Amino acid sequence: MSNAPEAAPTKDDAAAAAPSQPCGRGRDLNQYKGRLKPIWCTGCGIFGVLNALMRSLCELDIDPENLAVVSGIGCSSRLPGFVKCYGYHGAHGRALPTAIGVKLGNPRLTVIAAGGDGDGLSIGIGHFPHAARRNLDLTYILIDNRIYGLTKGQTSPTTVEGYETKTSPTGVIEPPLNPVELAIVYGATFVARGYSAKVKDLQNLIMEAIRHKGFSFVQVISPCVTFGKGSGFDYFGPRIKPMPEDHDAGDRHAALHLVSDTDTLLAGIFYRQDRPEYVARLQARGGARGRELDASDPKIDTESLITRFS
Amino acid sequence: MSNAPEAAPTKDDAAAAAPSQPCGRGRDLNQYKGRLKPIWCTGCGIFGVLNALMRSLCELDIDPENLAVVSGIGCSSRLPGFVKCYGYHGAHGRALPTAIGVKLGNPRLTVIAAGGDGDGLSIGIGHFPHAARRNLDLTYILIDNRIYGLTKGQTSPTTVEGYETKTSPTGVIEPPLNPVELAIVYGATFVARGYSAKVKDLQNLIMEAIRHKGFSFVQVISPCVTFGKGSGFDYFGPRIKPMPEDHDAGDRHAALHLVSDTDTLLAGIFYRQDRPEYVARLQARGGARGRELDASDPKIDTESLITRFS
Amino acid sequence: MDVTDFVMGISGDAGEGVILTGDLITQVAARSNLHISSTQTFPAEIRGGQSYVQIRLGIDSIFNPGDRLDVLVAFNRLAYHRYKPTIASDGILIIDGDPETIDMASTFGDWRGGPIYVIPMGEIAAKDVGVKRAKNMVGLGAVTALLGFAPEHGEELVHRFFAKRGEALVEPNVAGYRAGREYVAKKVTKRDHLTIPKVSGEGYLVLSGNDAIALGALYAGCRFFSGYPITPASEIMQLLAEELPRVGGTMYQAEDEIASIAAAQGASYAGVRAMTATSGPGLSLMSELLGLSGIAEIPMVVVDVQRGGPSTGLPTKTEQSDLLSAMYGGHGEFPRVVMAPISIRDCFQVMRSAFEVAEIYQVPVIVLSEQGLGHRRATLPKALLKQTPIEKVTRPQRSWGPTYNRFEITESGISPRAMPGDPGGTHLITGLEHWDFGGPAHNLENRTEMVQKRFRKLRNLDRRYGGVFAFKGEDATQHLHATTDEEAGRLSAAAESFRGQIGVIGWGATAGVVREAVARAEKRGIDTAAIFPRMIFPHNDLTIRPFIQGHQKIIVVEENFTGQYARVLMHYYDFEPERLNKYDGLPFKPEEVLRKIEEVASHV
Amino acid sequence: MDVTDFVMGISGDAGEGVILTGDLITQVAARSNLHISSTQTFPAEIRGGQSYVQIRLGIDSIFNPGDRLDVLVAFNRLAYHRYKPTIASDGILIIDGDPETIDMASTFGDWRGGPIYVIPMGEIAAKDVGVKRAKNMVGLGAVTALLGFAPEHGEELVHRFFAKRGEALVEPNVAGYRAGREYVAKKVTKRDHLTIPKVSGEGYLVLSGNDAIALGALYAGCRFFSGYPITPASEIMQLLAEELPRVGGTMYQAEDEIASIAAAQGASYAGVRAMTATSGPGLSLMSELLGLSGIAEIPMVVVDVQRGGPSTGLPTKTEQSDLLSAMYGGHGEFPRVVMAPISIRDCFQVMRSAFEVAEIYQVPVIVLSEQGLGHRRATLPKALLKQTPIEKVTRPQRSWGPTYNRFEITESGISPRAMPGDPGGTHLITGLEHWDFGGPAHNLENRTEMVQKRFRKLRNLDRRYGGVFAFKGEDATQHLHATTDEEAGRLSAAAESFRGQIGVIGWGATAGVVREAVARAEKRGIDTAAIFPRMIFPHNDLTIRPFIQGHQKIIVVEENFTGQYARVLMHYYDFEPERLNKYDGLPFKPEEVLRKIEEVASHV
Ligand SMILES: Cc1ncc(C[n+]2csc(CCOP(=O)(O)OP(=O)(O)O)c2C)c(N)n1
Ligand SMILES: Cc1ncc(C[n+]2csc(CCOP(=O)(O)OP(=O)(O)O)c2C)c(N)n1
Ligand code: SF4
Ligand code: SF4
Ligand SMILES: [Mg+2]
Ligand SMILES: [Mg+2]
Repeated sequence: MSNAPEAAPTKDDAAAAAPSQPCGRGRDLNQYKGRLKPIWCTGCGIFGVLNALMRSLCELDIDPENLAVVSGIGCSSRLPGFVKCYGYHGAHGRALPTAIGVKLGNPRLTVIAAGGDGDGLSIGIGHFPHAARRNLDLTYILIDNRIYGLTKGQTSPTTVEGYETKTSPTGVIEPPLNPVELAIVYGATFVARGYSAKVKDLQNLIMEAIRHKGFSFVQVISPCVTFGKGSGFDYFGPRIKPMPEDHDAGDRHAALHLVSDTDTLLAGIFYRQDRPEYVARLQARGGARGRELDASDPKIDTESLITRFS
Repeated sequence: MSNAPEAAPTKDDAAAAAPSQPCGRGRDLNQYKGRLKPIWCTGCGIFGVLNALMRSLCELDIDPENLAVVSGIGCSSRLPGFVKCYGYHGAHGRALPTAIGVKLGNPRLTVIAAGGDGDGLSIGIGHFPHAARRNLDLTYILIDNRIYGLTKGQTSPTTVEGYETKTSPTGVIEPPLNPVELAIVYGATFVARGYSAKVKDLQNLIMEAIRHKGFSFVQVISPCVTFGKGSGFDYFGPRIKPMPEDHDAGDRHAALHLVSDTDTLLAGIFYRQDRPEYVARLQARGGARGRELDASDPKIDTESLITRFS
Repeated sequence: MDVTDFVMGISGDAGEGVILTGDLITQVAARSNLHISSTQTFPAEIRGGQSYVQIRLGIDSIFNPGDRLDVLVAFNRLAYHRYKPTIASDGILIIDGDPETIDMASTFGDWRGGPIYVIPMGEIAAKDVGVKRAKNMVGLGAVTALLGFAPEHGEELVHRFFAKRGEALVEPNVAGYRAGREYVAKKVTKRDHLTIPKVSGEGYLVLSGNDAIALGALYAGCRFFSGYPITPASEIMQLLAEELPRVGGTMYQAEDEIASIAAAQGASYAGVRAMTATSGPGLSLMSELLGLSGIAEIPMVVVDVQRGGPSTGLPTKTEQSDLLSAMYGGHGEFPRVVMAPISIRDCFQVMRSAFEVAEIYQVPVIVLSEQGLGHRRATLPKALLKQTPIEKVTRPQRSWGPTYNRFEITESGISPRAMPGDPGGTHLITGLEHWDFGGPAHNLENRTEMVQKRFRKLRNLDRRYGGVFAFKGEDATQHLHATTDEEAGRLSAAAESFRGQIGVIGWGATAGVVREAVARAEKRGIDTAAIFPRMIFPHNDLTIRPFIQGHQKIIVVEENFTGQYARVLMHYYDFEPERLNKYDGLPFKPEEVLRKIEEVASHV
Repeated sequence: MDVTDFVMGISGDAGEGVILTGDLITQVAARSNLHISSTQTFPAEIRGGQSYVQIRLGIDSIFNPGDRLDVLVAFNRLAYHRYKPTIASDGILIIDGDPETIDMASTFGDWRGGPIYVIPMGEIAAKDVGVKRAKNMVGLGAVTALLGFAPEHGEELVHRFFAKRGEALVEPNVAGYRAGREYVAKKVTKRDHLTIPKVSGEGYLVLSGNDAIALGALYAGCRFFSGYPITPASEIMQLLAEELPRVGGTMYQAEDEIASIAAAQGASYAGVRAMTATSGPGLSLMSELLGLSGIAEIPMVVVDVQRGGPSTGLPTKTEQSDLLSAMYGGHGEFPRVVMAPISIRDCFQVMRSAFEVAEIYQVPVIVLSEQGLGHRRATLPKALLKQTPIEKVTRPQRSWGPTYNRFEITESGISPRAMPGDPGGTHLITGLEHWDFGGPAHNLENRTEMVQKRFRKLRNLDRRYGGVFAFKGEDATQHLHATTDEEAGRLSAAAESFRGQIGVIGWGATAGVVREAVARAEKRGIDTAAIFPRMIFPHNDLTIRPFIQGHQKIIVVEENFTGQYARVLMHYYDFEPERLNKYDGLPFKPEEVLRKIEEVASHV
């Protein structure tokens, strides 16, 4: 039995009792509920992301026991606790290298990294290019509310110019980073943008991302209703536009062209590419067996080591 | 007097005695020689960078006493010791944030950051986007030898696929990063590529970069003759091509187009943009006076503080 | 009830505006010339949970928010239940509810305190004001009226607060405040003696520890701050974001803590007093570059507002668990200084010492505050901001001769420092070991000499920076207020002569609580004294040794598990201190320390 | 001359191939069944400077590269001048030059050693071989011939080495080797008694400390390594880059040290024994995430091959200055274990203990090696690789019941660990304080219990991991060779009973030198013993206390300035140890330790 008191608001015994929500191939959405209840502010965009993610997992019939969700620190990084999975709520900014380790440690897992714009594009941005170009088969969901939510409203790398925050009292003077553009240039092989208010569309993107064999990136525009004053759902609603039908996601230049227009925020798949996946390439060279190493696996060739060192 | 023994090979008393090399407006190149003699391997590409840099400084008539050269750790990061200046050979990967601090600490200085591909694109890459988008008036010279030189030949973020190094004994499986492309996407307002074997051209680029009011970036292809086996001057020589005459450096998409061709390495100015400089913007709001604060400068308004806190 | 010193708790749901109510009460009190010490408990989670503010009010200086409640203000029934156990025997309850319909007997059957005032705060807000969310302002009005505060301060403060948030908010909230006061005036007959004393004066400042650190830095000539947001340190950065540009300075929000310290080092190198502030995780990330400041002799001030560790730990709670990490974190060996302010006033003052030591000795200085201090508020005289001298911030250019060597080996260990822009001063600094002129050096003798030179700086550190705050008997109060390094030095000397039964040693924010416990112990006849070194590292042997030798039993009080400072002391002295440790995230209460003193005294 | 144990120095310019020559001589010796201990001095700069290899050869196990030179091989005149002061009185000089034309009297007038052999290495290479750069191979041939090594080992090794570099290089270098041997055979008449003893056997392995750590990890079941290159640790990574994929494992070069430890934590969480290796600057950067391993209970092994600090410091030199940082670095408090291998063999062995402790107790384990150990080479029996059991690397799936709580509070402090893929084991881990089931918790009682639970793991650490290596008199040799934790445990017990005049305490790589100094002191009639705890933290009081109490004087030997381990010991015991410290980047020599022992003994 747990040491958490019966009344602990954190422990969700409701999951079992919740009304069934059939989805996927005979699954129930409730199977994907974690032991914790979300603690986000009422109306926070991240609820939509959680919802879309759970539906994606269910629809794709992903076994929670073979699922790892890895995050950093931030409101959005609380996600792993609310999904039934092997959840890893690590350190601020380190979701990607950790997720890579998890994947290499057990390549059979579905691995999802998630986190905020501060987590991923400020302290953690140094890991992004290297994760993307390596092209491991994992999905990175960047939950972009253009603000530091958890620490109560400081400037983030996606806060737009002129916006006033606690650390930019007279308005931000840096142009924001464009996560989708970065992902493409970094070598991500699947790059999309979704909006947390459009759960169904977002679910479709996340499903595509998970299905994609390689490093998939989904930027989710997800308003912070508490500290994102002036950039809530009202603000984003009219700005989010669907991807032009004729966009060829295989065309890198076209994708870069589309994304450089920052006035309208296109939602959809910007770019996808077929490129050999990293773990598979390592495995082709004998390595990266991870936890699945067993009796039939390669043994240390002691003789060749002895020859080498004598 | 110094405690360094007379015979210390590190101390360059030759500078004074060297034959004069007039340059710029009545200056002499020897005025830009630091107290140390370069310790690079014979034939190393970095000599060309040093040479071009010193000539640029001389030609631009930059006073060594108002010049700060900041670097990280690596063969290339040894640069500041060989230039007469206020030199800052800091920690691995941290040249950019340090240079920003120096500039903000004394905005009248000419500030140059320099370092290797490992320093700048591996451990230090997290700082690059944020330095670039802020657009402080400083120049970042990335000395790219596609290898870790100082630590004796491990894979770097620009090592090409298939290349064998000490840490990729069966060949690199990651596609390399493209520094020029990154700089453009990050928001650098001057982006160029040079080649350390073409000192005169490189000098022109560096001069333009220093003259540029904003964050200027110069990638210098600079072979490592000791650990860059197979990618020495022989390799690069035929691949380096001049920028097409008709390239419009004001056209971001054209620049991204040109740089995405990684078979030929175009040398020249890819991109330049006029965008308000960071320090100037801060100063317009009263801040960023740095060391130049003096008697005529703003005083603490104690009364308004008292009102604020009571 | 002692109305010259009483404690009030305000409790409610996170959404009910408890924190604001508390802030405004402290400000009303400060304007009414009362001293306060207040502390908040943040809800643990992003949303939901309980908020709580505790305010101690009095006519003398107050150094901690106290323990037993003389007044409990409960914004709802759950809040009442949570805090009723902490009520004093004659404590007052002020609670939201309908006095007409409430069944007092069954509702408050378990109440162990004194008078109860049921005020229909929610109802007044909803019906009379027409804005439900103004409930807390109704509460504020009611509470200030019940305690006898004049109406104008509150109204002005409510006005000012909401005007900043948007004009439309002013009217309903002021109306709420007024309605609360009117209700009390019309409907409540006071049944107790708790009414605030009338004191005259010019009012006080209300500062949190974080405010005081930011302002202290400003007055100490700091003109560059770089940092990365982190609880519970962000307020330092946020205040400086507003104030630094006003005096020509720069607040630079870096992309992470490594960039923060790197930028501050760059600015410091360039000739500006520079600092960063963070909490534990950031200090860890900065540890590589701390060593660069050590070997390249770049002045640097790093404030660590400690929180519950390790890793993300308990980010909204307090702890004193970064001491050993501040002393020893970072590879290799280099001189550094660790200071810990003991009060909110000292947060202000310690910054001057920190910047002076950093600049004179060209070393990194780590200032250890903690959540319990950073988020606590206290009243301070306006003279603090009016009369404290403001450090000259100009670093004029100097000329250097032809034999200038940046790292010249000197007796004092301090070498002449040229700054960019200085004629004749060009040089190289490097994190590699180097010759005196700056060039990298691997020579064995030079290495040995350079290491010794750098550490000589600590040996020669001016004693006045090593002040120890000393509390004994009735003197405790005034000792806490050493306002200069010189005064602190004198206190050190006093402490050396202390002799007695129980000696308490602590560091940092626990001083306020320990001081009170010492005074209470004294009253109960236990001969007790306490010392708090402000500079923890290097160690102040001269004062601490006689203190330890002069007492029969030593108690080391720390908010951590492993007894970090006790370990440090045990390295210097052959003794087994009694330890009082707490690591649940809450600061000590005076009672807890007193209990330990009594327990130890009973065995001596 | 004692031909069963002699020391050779090889010196030349960085470009002359000194290091390779030394490596090949060690391998020739190992194949000839001689033991060796060798060390290199890297040129300080990227280019230029002097290279130097020192090799001690003998028929018994050797634990340090010695001090006085019995043979000096000089590739040029400058090299001769630099190392001639270290020659033993009857030492031999082998030097490049023209024996026909050289003026022996004026050239070697200041030579204080024995016979001189002038060999025209450069000339033979240039003229006879036709490849100037083969000079070092001529030297190799000449030296091995002079010492009486059979020709075939050398030739084979030269062949193997150059074949890997490109077939074209093989012929001229083999030719150079042969030419060197021929020259000696034809032209040199031996004038001394130094000829290597003939020993039979199957030959030895030659391993550096870094090799041994990498192989030790491989045998201990490590199948994931992530790291970032750094001197002097990179060789661990480089060896594992080749060997791990051969056994299904992964070497992952991360973008920095933070990513390195993060990836290793991820892999460990996923169920693979994982490690990283770095040097001081990397350890500093990892300190935040070490705490995550502590609170989230993720097994982790971090090797720190220490170098001269702080910052970039002296990257190619040795130092023991990261101890306190390993023990205390990183904010907040969490259980961790610090181990220090004392020899190259122990580098291999310590890795098994490190991985076991990390996995069983779910804590981070820091292994402190150093440049002087990592880049030193020694011979070890082939049985080490043939007979050491190889750890099973499978982490089979387990099923967990419905009440599974990852951080269950247990007596031992160890909680049941489910891994991704395990049925029924899904859970959350977090760096926040948490309930037993993993959910974030801010509850006071839970916090207190959880901190205690985590620290209980250390209290309950199996004693056999805490072995202390003990050296006394003639036993020193065998004690150094404890090959299992059990044996080390028995040594601990032995050490407890040691009584005598001088007790030496050290940690890590100085063991080899101290052991020899102790033996020499013993011969001079000074009753001396030494202990080296392999696990430094937690502290092994049981063994160390009686050792300290049992000796009249204790000397703590450390390669650092501040006496870090002495400080730790002084925390536990009331004593003032004598200290022997060195911080110029070079390891101690046995002589230096012996001198200190004699000095202290003369005052006892
Ligand atoms: C090393 C470190 N630095 C700073 C913090 C404080 N911190 C926690 S979350 C956060 C940023 C949150 O912003 P974001 O990643 O955008 O997430 P959000 O809360 O907006 O979802 C910061 C700065 C930390 N936990 N660790
Ligand atoms: C924190 C830290 N990690 C690792 C190192 C080791 N190191 C020194 S230079 C370097 C990389 C050198 O490569 P690059 O930056 O490309 O410079 P180059 O030598 O090729 O010019 C590394 C990994 C270090 N000094 N500090
Ligand atoms: S603070 Fe913002 S991002 Fe965080 S939970 Fe609340 S609304 Fe969401
Ligand atoms: S190692 Fe390579 S990069 Fe470094 S100095 Fe030598 S040639 Fe240049
Ligand atoms: Mg955010
Ligand atoms: Mg490089």
